[in-house]
Amino acid sequence: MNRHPPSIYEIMVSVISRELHDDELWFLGLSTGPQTILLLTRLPIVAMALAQKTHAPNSWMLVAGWIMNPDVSKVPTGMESEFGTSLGNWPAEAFNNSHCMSYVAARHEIDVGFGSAAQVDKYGNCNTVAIGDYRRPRVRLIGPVNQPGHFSLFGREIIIMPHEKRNFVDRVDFISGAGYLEGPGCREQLGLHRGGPCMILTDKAVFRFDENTRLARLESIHPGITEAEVLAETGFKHDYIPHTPVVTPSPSEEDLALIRESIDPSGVLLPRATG
Amino acid sequence: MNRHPPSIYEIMVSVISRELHDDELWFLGLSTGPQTILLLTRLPIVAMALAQKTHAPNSWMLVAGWIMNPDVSKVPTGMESEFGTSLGNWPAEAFNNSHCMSYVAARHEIDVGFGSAAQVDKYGNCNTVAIGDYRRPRVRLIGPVNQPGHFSLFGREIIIMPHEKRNFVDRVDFISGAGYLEGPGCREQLGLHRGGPCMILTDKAVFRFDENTRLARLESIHPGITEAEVLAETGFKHDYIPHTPVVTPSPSEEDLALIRESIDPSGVLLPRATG
Amino acid sequence: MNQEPAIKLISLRDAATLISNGSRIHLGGMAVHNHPMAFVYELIRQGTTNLTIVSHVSASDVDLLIGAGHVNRLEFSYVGLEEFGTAPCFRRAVEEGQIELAEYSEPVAFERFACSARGMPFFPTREMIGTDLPRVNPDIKQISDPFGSGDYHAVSAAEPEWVIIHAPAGDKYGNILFFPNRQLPEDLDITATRSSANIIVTVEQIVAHERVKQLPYLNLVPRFRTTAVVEAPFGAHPYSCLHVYDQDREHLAHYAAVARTVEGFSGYLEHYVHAVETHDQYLELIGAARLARLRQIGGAW
Amino acid sequence: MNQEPAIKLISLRDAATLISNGSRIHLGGMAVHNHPMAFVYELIRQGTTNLTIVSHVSASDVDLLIGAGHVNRLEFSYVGLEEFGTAPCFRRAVEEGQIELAEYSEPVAFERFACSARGMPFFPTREMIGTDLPRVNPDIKQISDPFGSGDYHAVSAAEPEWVIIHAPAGDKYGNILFFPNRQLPEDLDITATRSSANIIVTVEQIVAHERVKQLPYLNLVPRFRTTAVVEAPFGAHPYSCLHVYDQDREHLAHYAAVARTVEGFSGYLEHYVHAVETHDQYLELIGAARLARLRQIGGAW
Repeated sequence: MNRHPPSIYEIMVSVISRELHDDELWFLGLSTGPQTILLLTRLPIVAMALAQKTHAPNSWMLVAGWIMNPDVSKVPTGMESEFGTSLGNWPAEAFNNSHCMSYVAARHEIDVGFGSAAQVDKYGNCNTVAIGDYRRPRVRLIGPVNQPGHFSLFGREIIIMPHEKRNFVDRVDFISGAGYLEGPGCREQLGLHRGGPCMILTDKAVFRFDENTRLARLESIHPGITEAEVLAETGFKHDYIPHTPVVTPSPSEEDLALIRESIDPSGVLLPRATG
Repeated sequence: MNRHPPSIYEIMVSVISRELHDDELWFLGLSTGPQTILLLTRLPIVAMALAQKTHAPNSWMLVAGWIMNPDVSKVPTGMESEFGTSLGNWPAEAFNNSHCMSYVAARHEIDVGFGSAAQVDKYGNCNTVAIGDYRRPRVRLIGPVNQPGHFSLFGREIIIMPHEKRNFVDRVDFISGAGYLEGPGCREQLGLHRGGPCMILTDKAVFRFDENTRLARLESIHPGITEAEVLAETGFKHDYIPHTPVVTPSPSEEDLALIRESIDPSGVLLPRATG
Repeated sequence: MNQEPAIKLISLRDAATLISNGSRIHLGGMAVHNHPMAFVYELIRQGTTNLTIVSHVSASDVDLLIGAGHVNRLEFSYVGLEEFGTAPCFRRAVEEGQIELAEYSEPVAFERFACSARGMPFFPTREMIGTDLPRVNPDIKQISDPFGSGDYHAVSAAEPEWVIIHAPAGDKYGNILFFPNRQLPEDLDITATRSSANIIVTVEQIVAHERVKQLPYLNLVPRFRTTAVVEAPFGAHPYSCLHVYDQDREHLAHYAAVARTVEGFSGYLEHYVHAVETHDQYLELIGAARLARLRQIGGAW
Repeated sequence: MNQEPAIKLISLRDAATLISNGSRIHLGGMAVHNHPMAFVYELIRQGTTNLTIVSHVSASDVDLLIGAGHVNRLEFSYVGLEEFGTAPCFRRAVEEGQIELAEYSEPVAFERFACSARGMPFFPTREMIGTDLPRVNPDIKQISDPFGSGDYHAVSAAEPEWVIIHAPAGDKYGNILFFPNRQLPEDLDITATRSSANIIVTVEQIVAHERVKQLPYLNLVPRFRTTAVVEAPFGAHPYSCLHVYDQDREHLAHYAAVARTVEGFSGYLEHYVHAVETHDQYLELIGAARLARLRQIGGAW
């Protein structure tokens, strides 16, 4: 075999896929803007398909909450919208034509969600509402959408964001997705006995949350990226980033073959490596 | 024209039809037992169709809450059940395949319902739950079903019952449908500012409720029935029955023709007069 | 390497053993339609006791379980046989004070399942105002609208531990197919499956997984929510399975007549339930010609 | 004597005059699908002011009304353009403190309409716990479960005075037909119509009443609930009308780009709304070839 090396997107897909377990229910929601659609919609779809084809045959994929276990290789659009006439013809195991599908969320049945934000802080709190003062914000954002439930009702949330200094802040200006709030014990105090963010995945690195301090901890840096590059773009305090990150594992040859040949054969979902 | 005189059922249909107005929403629910199915399902269906064909073109008929404005002349069954495969093929203006149709009830949009009971009292309270003590009843009945809402959410209720002494009591043993409770002001005190029974229609007579006393008042006696026959089978106190009833009007020739030729041409709904 | 999902097709007997004594269960269907009768018979054969049944509009599914002594408590709106009259065992048991009741108006009984499906603990309603239901049912509580519109009754979510429904078809993985032009009994069943994490579905027919993928819009109980699926043709007899066969009116009239006495009910129970070991034997007892004539040809797919 | 029911087919202009200044309205559609845009343009032309919009997932339907200065208050979960990014006028108006906001999580915003449809004044939820939404939204109140499961947020029903949706077809009496394989935007629209007594539906096409009677299962907004029906072909442009045509991505990208400045937005508003007198003129402005290519052939009936 003489393949192109994995692209950054394929590495990210592989990270997500490993975070998904068998017998789980995964939920994908709406994204705004082309970059978010790539990171937060296309990457998770490929990753969910990869997990199902490898280690998670009994998992269940809710795309936009209504397309269930679609044949990802036959995706009819680039998922620029959650809905659309052609998406209704996507070969799938089930469709749900009503908002009743939200019942699985309200009943705490969803294991994993995918989220993004304009700001994430060191405790994994997310903000899609407003930068600056809520009443007179410097930047008004899209609104909470489904983010509150992702962080309060789901089993865990994978945060996927472009790694830019302005997005990684010490304290978000508005909490639309409750991470670990102000630290250990805060979620539990509010009755949030499960859930919360499990990972921040960026185009440069992977963070997880320390079980004791609840602080984001740099776990691995993607191949080809230096630690200095990561730290330069990480806005929250460096104290919280132990200097022992490893290199993010690349997808196996088998996984790469599945992604490129079975899951996304025509490159609709993942930008293709050139060369 | 040389028709059979109107049957008792045709007279009852005519009474119901005159009680139904234009621009109204009418709701028909479940019945238990063959006699109740005739009185409480078949008669109102014919009456609703008659009203729509004469004076109420903008009314809307909810049969069992899911079959809307059916072509009554093509009823595929004798309505022994509210549901059934063949009822789903009944020509109709709309079907609603979900219990969401109850929204029109909860939103106080239904103008008229039809009800029956094992007991009705002088204030129009109805009982479909238990005769005797609730915990150890002498006769346990079917349960409240939709009767509470008929009397609390609808605009008015037409009570249709066989005229038997044991069914007409001074005070029901259990209120499953709230009539005027214990008299004037009781409904209002509970916040029931509209609704309640407007009529008790039997195979012998018509009662309405006095606007001041809220007591059932004998309004008319069907042709061929004597006042003595009515009073003998009316269990609640005679004081409340002023002795000035009139004869229930019979349907017009035009209405009879509509019933017999257009609405129930094959006699599936109304028993046919013999001779 | 495409891995196969778990196979959830099990026998009727194995499915019924999932229900422990003392469970809180909901049996699907409504009035004289779509009750999971084959499952009810098997529960009785297994002797599952002390059941709480949370229901809305029930018929002899519940009447049989009550008559056979398996029910401690019933949360409901109606038990009756529609054109065939009242439910004799239910009536007898209540008159003798043998079961605990919690009754509600019909839309409220429906809404309790929708409430569980929506993850809500309770909901406010005014439709039972003026009735004696709140007086006799301590689970109808008082609540004030925090937005100032006054007082309401609060009713709790249904929260069944197990939901058992009968449906037209499913695959061996537990995907369940319904018809597109559903009626209220079918819609209530779908809502009921969403009210619990433990779902058993008996189906008229197990179909190929490929058929499910051809009809994904009709897969309204997807396999990730199904605990077990059981093949039980005519599994709602003597009730209808809408679009597949009609109710057996002769059989229901017979039941309504004989169950009026304890002896008559015992005879019925012995003949149709205890003397029968399998669902196939039950079907033979009813007879091929009878079943053939109940069928509805020309379904809805 | 079969009498004819009332004819509810009126002009777009007459329909928009039904909305008074200061009304509380819901505009149907979700994300980049099925918004009643022809109606929005007409509202702007008529200058209807001081609107409260109660919404869930909105796009330029709401962005245009805000940008043109017609909105006082917005109850919502999202205003954005999906792949085309944020909603420029919404952003500008909020940053300048020009409109009052009451925001909710998305399923809660949906549920508010279902709650109105069910005649409930409020419902309990825990999904916004931990967020700052209850801190900034005084309409998120506290309530205790009377059954003892603890504290919840109480959210009020949506209670729109008017609901305006865009649908595939209807008859002149106001019966509205939907497709059988609906997606969330269509389902939310149907629920929204059930949340109000005053409903205006713009449709792609007025069809014969006989067509409705052939498809009674798809008549999901029956005429007794419709206030007015308006024929507005391509009435959701530049958004999709699912199964009928796609969204006009070029147009939406153009809107997202020009509306970033007040001047750009004003130019857009002048060109596409104020300089146009009728919906037909709007269609001519967009052009036959463009519209022809947005169509989806092979619908779902």
